[in-house]
Amino acid sequence: MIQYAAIILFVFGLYGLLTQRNIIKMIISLNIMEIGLFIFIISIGFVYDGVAPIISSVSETGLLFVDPLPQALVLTAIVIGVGTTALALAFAKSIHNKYQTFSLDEMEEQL
Amino acid sequence: MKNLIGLLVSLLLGVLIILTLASSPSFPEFGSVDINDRVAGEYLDNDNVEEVGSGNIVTAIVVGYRGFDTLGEVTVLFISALGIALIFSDKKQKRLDLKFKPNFMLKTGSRIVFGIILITSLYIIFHGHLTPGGGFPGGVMIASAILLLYLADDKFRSNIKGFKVLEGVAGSLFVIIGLLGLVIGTYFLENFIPVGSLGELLSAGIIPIIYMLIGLKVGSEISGIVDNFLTEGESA
Amino acid sequence: MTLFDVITSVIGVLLLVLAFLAINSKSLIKSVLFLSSLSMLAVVSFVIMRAPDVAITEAVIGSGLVTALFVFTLLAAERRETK
Amino acid sequence: MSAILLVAIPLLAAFISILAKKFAPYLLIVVGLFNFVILFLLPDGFVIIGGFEQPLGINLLLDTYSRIALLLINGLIVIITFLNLGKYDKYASIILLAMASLNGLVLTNDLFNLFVFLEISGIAAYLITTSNKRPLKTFHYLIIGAVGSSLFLFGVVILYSMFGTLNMVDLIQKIQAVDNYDQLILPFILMFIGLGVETKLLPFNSWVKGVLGKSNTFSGPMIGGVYAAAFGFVLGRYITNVFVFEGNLLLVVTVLLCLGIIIGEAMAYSSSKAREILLFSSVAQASIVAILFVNGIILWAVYYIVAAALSKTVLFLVINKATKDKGSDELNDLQGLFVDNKVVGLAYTLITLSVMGLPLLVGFVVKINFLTELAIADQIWMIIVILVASVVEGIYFVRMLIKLWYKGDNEISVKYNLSFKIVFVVIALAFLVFGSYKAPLTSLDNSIDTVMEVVDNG
Repeated sequence: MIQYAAIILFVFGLYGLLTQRNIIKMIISLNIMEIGLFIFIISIGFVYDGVAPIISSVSETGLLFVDPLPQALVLTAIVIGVGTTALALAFAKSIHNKYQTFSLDEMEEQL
Repeated sequence: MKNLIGLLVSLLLGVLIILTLASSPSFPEFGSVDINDRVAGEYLDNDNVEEVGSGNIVTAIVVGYRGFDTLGEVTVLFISALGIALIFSDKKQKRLDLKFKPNFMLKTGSRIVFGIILITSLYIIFHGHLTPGGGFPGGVMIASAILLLYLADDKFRSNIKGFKVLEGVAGSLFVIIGLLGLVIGTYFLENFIPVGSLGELLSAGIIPIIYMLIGLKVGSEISGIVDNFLTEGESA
Repeated sequence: MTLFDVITSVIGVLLLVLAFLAINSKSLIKSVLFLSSLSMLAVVSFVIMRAPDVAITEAVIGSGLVTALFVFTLLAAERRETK
Repeated sequence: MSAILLVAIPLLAAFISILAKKFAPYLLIVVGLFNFVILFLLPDGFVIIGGFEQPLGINLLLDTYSRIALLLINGLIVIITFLNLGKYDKYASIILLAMASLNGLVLTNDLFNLFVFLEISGIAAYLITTSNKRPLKTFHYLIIGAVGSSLFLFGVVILYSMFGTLNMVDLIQKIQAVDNYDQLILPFILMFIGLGVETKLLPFNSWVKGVLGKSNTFSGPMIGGVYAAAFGFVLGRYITNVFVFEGNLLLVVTVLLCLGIIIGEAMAYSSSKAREILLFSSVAQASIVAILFVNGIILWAVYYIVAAALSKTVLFLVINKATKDKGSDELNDLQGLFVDNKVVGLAYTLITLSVMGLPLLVGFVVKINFLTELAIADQIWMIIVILVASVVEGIYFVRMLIKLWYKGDNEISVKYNLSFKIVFVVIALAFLVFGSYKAPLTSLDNSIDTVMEVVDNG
């Protein structure tokens, strides 16, 4: 069920991105899209009554584990998402310096 | 009108995704995944775990098997911090005078909490290969500790020059360790330090060293980004 | 319906509600707060799906750093508008 | 001495360059030349990273296909940096990272690693476009780029959930073994969209007008020339090896690409701004490249990308320099640009004629060969579309040339310094020489992309 919620979240973020006319709202939609994608990636690797992939001693390696690879991918993707979001916010700040507003419609009037 | 098109496009994509995934034979049901027919099965295999020597398999993947991804990821943060500094670079920076003034509670509270956050972040970084966490959350925790100092005192400016140097040195050391792997061993980023026994602090060869460098680098980068966001040009 | 399925479906519904509120709320500060709680819910779902590493990273970055950056951008913008 | 140095050395130089800001541009040129030189010494084949075998760890694949791409990318970056020395020095660290990520993009044999390099080169591109001083247009480019790479990651993850591997060669072997083709449509579409954003394919290139339309002598050649070539090579490798287009998916993709050509040429025809004409013609060229790869014409698509990258770099350099001095890129304001810039004008004309595909120039050789290959694959519709596009292209390029050569009453004084002239003349001569001396071009064949070879005997 959470897998479908994640896909709907991803699509919802895309919808928000296509329709919102406010820069900050667009960045928020981008973040929602990425959160949905990350939950979907983790749900791909989930195994019922599996255990987190942490092995404290060699004897434990016989257990049923969750898939560790999607977790490594999401770990990388989260940090990349932060990089893009921080840059987008920096652009939003410099756009606000220039146009004194975040809404695209008001900016077009000023052009 | 634009909202309608946006709604249609995203609805269409959503329906396409859900229908295809629901009807495709090789897309596994939620939770019923057989790890062994995936590459991940190898990572959890006994002798592979011992060969890499890191208790936390995810760390073994992030820094060991797919260390090149992590090098790329550290570059993403590096270029974002560089870009943000570039965007705000033309004016001499002074602290943004925000409306809210830090009151007494915030000042004293943050001094106490600052030490705790730092210690936990160092713990997370150094135990990255044993317990969950690692260089990235640890680094961001260091940055949030410094963020707390920014909030507690509105005249506080951290030592930006020092962070730039730390960032450059940590990044270069990461690549140099990779090149050492190429020179000493035969592959880039190869683990040329003996791995030691699983579960000990000083095990898993270069993995804790790389995670420590990543922690320092991420911490200094994000503090730089925070400083850029909390200052503004002199003339503004 | 095991306890696990109940919890995941509750979280799934909550995720969608928060996302809807985050996009359609009028004031920017409110939608930033909804985004922060959305990423907090993501942390909970990561913990449930046995991904502790990702949960710690998302908690520190998602609800910690990203929310702080959004708030700083809005504060800087608000301050400049009132001047 | 392994291909990993092409990525590791620029990264190391970038980290060092922030410590010594003054030396960054010279460090960049030295690293670029170093990359260019070792490319002649590196052996073909796989480069394993971290010491873990094929599907476990990440590896890079160097073959003739990626070697041509790397020579083009590193060479062009050095030329563009050399020509812009002094003016855009603060971007040197960013260019080093762009060089590292574009080299990694072309070399990597791992899908998630490609996503990471897609992001790095994307962020480097957004920062390069900040030199246009248009924050809103750059923000638009950033949003579309971020959406594109998220969709690409979505496709990669679906493929991982189905086949359990992130390695390209391993994945192709598993895709060949699958019988139910319909389930592969979704990941292929998502990844095609993800790559299509940066390669300026039709529905996702709304950012091109804003970014290249206001570009300067630094961002124009970088985005229009180097980035377009790098992503063209990456898209080509994935279309010929990984994606399997059949049935109605192939129809949809072909119609989309043909529309891209027609609309690109039509917009270029109707525009009166020099930069817009160039950017719309490069949009059309990107769709032509994609069509060639979809039909498996690898060799001539590679030459088409190389010719397009070199010509776009020169054209953007000439027009953007003139626009900066004159202040506007309207054709009427740039009238008579070549009257007192005879050498630059001659080189510009030769290259434009080659882009149009006139005989005695390399453009003609490439166009004739890929049209015959299309005829062999009896793609009549595509031949008609490309011929119509060439005619439209001919009209607006000739109209542009006439304006640039005929002064009328417009007074314009644009000076190109010596290094600009040398680069333009050398490239124009190369276009002329390879137009008639065809032997080196025809000595290679479609086997330059060895991924399929490795898959068959791997």
